[in-house]
Amino acid sequence: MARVGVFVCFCGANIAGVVDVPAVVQEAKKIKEVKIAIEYKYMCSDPGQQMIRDAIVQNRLTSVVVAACSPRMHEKTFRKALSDAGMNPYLLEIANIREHSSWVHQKDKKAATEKASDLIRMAIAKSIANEQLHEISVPVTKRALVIGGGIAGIQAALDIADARIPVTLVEKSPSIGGRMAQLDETFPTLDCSQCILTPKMVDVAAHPYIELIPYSEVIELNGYVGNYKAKIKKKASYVDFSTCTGCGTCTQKCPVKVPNEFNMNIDKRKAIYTPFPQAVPNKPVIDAEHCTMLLKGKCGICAKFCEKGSINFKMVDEVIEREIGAVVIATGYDLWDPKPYEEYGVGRYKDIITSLEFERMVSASGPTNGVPVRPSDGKVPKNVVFIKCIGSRDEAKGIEYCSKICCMYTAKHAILLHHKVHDSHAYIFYMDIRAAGKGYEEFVKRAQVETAATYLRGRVSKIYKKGDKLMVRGEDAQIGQVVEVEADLVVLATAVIAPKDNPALARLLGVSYDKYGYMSEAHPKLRPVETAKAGIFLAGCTQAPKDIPDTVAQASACAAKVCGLFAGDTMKKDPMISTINNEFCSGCQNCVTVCPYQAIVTEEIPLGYGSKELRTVAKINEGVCQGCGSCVAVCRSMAISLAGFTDPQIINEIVAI
Amino acid sequence: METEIKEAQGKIVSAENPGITAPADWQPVIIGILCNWCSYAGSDLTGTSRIQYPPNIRIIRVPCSSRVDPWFIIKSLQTAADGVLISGCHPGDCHYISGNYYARRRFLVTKKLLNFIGYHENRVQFSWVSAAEGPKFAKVVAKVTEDIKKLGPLHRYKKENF
Amino acid sequence: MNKLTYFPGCSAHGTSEEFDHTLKLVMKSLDVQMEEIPDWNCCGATSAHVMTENLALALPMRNLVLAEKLENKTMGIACASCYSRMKGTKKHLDENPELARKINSTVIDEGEYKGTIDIKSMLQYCYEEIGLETIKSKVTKSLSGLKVACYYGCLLTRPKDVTFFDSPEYPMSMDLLMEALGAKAMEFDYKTECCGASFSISDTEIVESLSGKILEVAKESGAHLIVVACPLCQSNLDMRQPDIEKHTNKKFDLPVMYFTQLMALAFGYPEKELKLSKHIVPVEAALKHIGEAIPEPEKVKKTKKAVEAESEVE
Amino acid sequence: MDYSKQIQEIASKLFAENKIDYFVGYKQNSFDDSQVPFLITDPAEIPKLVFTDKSVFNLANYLKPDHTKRKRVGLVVKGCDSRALNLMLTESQVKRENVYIIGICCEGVLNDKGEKAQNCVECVMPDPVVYDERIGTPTGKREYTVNADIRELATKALEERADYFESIFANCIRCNACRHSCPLCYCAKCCLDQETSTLYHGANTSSGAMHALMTWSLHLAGRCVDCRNCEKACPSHLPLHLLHKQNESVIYENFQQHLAGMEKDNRGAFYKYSLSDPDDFIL
Repeated sequence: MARVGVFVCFCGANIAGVVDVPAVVQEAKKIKEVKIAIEYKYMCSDPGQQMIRDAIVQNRLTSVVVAACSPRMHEKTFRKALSDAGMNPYLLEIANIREHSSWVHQKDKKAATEKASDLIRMAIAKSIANEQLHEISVPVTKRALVIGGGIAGIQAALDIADARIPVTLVEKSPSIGGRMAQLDETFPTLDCSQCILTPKMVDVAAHPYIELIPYSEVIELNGYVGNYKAKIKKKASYVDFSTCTGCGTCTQKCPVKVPNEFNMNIDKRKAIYTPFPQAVPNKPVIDAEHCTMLLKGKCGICAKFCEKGSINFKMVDEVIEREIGAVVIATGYDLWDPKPYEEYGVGRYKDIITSLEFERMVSASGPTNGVPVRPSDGKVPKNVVFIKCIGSRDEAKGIEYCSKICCMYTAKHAILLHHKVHDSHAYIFYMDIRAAGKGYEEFVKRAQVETAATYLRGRVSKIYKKGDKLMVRGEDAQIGQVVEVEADLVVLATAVIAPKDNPALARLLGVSYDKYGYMSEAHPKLRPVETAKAGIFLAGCTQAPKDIPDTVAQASACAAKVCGLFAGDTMKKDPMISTINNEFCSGCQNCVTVCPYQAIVTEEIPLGYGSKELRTVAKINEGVCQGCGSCVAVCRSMAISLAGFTDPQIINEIVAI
Repeated sequence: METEIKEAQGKIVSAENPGITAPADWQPVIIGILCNWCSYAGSDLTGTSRIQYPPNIRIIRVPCSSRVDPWFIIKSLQTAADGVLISGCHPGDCHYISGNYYARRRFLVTKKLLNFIGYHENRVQFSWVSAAEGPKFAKVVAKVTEDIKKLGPLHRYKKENF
Repeated sequence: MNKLTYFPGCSAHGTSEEFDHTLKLVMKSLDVQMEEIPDWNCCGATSAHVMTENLALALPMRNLVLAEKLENKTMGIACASCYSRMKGTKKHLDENPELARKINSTVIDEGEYKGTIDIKSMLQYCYEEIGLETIKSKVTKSLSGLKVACYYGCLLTRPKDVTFFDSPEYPMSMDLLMEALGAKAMEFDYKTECCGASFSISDTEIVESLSGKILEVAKESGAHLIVVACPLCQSNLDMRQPDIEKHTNKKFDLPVMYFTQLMALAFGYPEKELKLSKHIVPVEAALKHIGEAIPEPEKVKKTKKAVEAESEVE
Repeated sequence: MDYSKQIQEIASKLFAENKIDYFVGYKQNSFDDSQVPFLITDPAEIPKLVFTDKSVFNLANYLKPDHTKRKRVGLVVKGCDSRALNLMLTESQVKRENVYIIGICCEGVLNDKGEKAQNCVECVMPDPVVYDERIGTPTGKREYTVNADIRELATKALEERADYFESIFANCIRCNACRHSCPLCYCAKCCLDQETSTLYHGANTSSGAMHALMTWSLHLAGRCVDCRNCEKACPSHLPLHLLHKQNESVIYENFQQHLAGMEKDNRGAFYKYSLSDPDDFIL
């Protein structure tokens, strides 16, 4: 026979002001299972909780109903109170008589009171069917996988590794560094990107707790939080890194020239190459698509010149496995292709370039040794027009969102241009200047004042050629007139977009992504670094466009999350998950198909006691199950039940009304 | 069919099931089953923002709309409820990725089947209410309550009738 | 012998007679039989749709209804604004069948609108239906040496989701057509800019500034003449040219010809057939360039730095 | 149609080659011209096997019991039966290698009145969708039509329908024959069972029956193949097909024309979803 205690909270006047609490308590007393029903000003206060603890002990209660605010508010508080009194915390039920009654029926006290009683009766009925539940603990593999070796991945990896947690860092290109390595100087301080990045890159390579796997990709992830298994494909580099000294002779001797993606194809690299001088690891790889030896079987000059004999044309892709407990996704971003802007003559005019191309030109280590030049004739430009929001905030041609960083880097480019070409002049067409951030507005001011960049508010409608100049025609909304600028060079601030293989990766990892291909966070405000899948976290632009400070902050946040996850040898997990009653399972496996987490597998069990014959039944993987109950509702034979929300519990609630 | 309630000597008569009358001040009982992450949170928000709505609804919390087995609905109609409201996360927002998509299919078939065997379509209603849509939750409840009031008390298959 | 339902539009029998005439010649030698819509009416361009929407729909609709009576289902339209009105109307009606029925029943007695007509501008017809290869094959007198700037105007390719023809911003169909005739189509950025047609009566100053710009850029491109596919463009660029020149005190003398005139010429019709007398800006001089050799543009000299970059490249 | 000869030959061949332990077919009923399912283990009984337009039952049902489940069975299936079998295979209730399927290209069977049965008139797939051996000439998939009774009931007033169904449910005696006769009702524990019924449906009343049958039909929604075994088995002759066909029609028109058991690995409509599923009925 159940012995229920009911504890009704006044919540000051919040509840008592509308609901007739004493009457409600009297109602509750009428129910035969109810052994004690009392009211108090603030149940969540210490004395309130003490009342509950005492009542539990004195009345040998089998379940507790607290009628107060929403369970989303104080469930944990009261569960604690129960366990402090030596009672299983999951024997608690909360009747939400504040959010669901007193606050929403303030004008109708009678109805509010009736409703409160009903809600309490339901809670009592449910609590009677409650079972003792125990937190599940799952073992944790203390190794993190970081996908992407840009600044986000680097930061996350370093922070995790500094906590003495092994990290596997997977980068798909031959070197880590990512987009930041391509930048010249960074806003708003203009410190040299390379100078602040390369030390971190070296740290990664040197760190005892970091395993760096460059030129490779994650191709499979199985398991669940704390216990993932990852398959990683190491692409064939045709260079034996263990013996290669990175002397660079092979690169010098290689006769094959290929557009250099690191320099936005402004110049060329060789078929055997290191992406850039400060690359980490500083070992060359052979680009199989262009190497004549690999394509036609002729050449092999690099091999001839390699003293260490590190070149191995027979090398093949290799798949390795790692057991890990958590994943950090840091795949960064791509840039939008401005081809649709035909009215600008994009693709027809060499002297219309993108911001990153400009960035590479002004970079001291760049293809033009730090001097911006016109691709058409190599002349140094005097008048440079920068156009912002190319693709950003443009439903017609591009994407709806704001790319966030363009306002700032365009201001930076104006300043850099001024530094590199003193007699130059920058014209900037913009829609808005979005400079929210520490020192950002001041930085834009600096561009406007110090370098006297002309900011023109309005869109460019047309670019046409006049002699060797580009005539840029647009609106200056502030004077309400059409203006024309004679430009030597036009720089388009193209939108930041999600890497094109993000969706594929997301599906492979089992996390969700939005319509743009960005990875989705678990909650836009309160869980911005977690994904909906436990143990997988997001750093940097893989989640949304970000600048470097935000990216680094988020990366460190990921590290904190990972460390938190790995704090103990086992992980505590909410016990409200599905369980299967083999006796009733007919093995139709419909639950397997509906489970959003692949948490249900099948197992073979003896047909009967000691029988040789086997039959298939479903099996819940405790670690993976998130307790949504999809499987319960599709299980026709009622073999599955969801702890905390079992059929009897819910039916009791329904019947109690 | 005509579902307006006729006033007859201080009694209300539902056109859905004539012969069944109720006192003029009759109040329907509505069972609301809400998913924990969106709709229940939304209903909490309705509370915190003190938005008032009719007191007829009794709310049951489930983790996800996909936990709702059709027979919860039937059971409710068989016992106290004159109407049922089930609410979950908007498509694409499901906390459990895809739960509400499966639920949506079951709901449609269940609704049509119930209507087929003689329940008015307004007896059982569904809604998507996000954690941010406190005002919407109030609107939905008000609408459903209004609809059910029009239909009058539910008499068929009530356990106590046998 | 393909058939083509033909909607000439009002200007075809007036200001753009030469267009209409040469079009018929060209179609004849391309072995296309044009069937003019009997009792066609104004398309309503520029005036109707600023007054009442339904009238602006009813006028083209009647033409469509009449066209549907003919057994050929493709309609060729000479004038760009007629084209835009017709095609726009068809889209609108097909999207709002209710409205279509309403207008049909109230004002149009000629029969029921079915929406079975496929509407094409004459340029589009030449480019898509006939094809450059066939056109090439008909050329007897190549226009080599002639540099032309192809001007499409604003309506021929816009709006994109109405016309579904070529690029809305930088179309190439006419350029390619001209190349097929042997002429050289110059890079011309203003090929789709507005010439101000709708103000050609009310506010000529706007027209002069807008069309002026077009002429200027066309001149800049080094073209001998401008090729157009729309009577309104033609009259604006041609008829207004002297005023514009006075206005901007620049000298353009850029003849403005219809693509069909040049086709006719290339197909070997004598010059008199082109009705050149119709032009304000004399054409003859420009046509003299035919047969000239065009020198290759000398390579741009690159700076030392660029050359270094190059050396890194090659 | 009379395929008795062919079936007898196949059966004897299978026994001869020791491919099967059981053979399940039809035999003539002793007291009238109807037929009954016939499970034989002894080849001597093969001559009794018949198949005509009176072979109404869905024999896939005989793969449910453990003893047949684990033997090699030769089985005669019509179009609809084969769809049920297909679903049983998909839901891994039957091991494919354990059944030798003789698929009949069905021309439709007769009801008690001797006219073509309704489900055969409305049949979408008369040919077997899964078989080892096929008898007769396939006529292909037919167009789906909404069940005549459903269409008729839909025209009735809500209240009329309500009365009609209440009378139906009132006549249910909760014998569960429908469940036993359904090849797809193989659950170890069923919503119709009495020990669950107190929790789930209450007592043996029209209220309880409503709840039980509704839940049951929803368990079969998107899985029922309209073989009407349940209806044939029902001692109170309840028109159970109404519930199933209603669900089927809703599912067909809303969920990418889903029809149960047509293809292998096509589970019931409730075990998958489409982003474009109807959403307008939700507030």
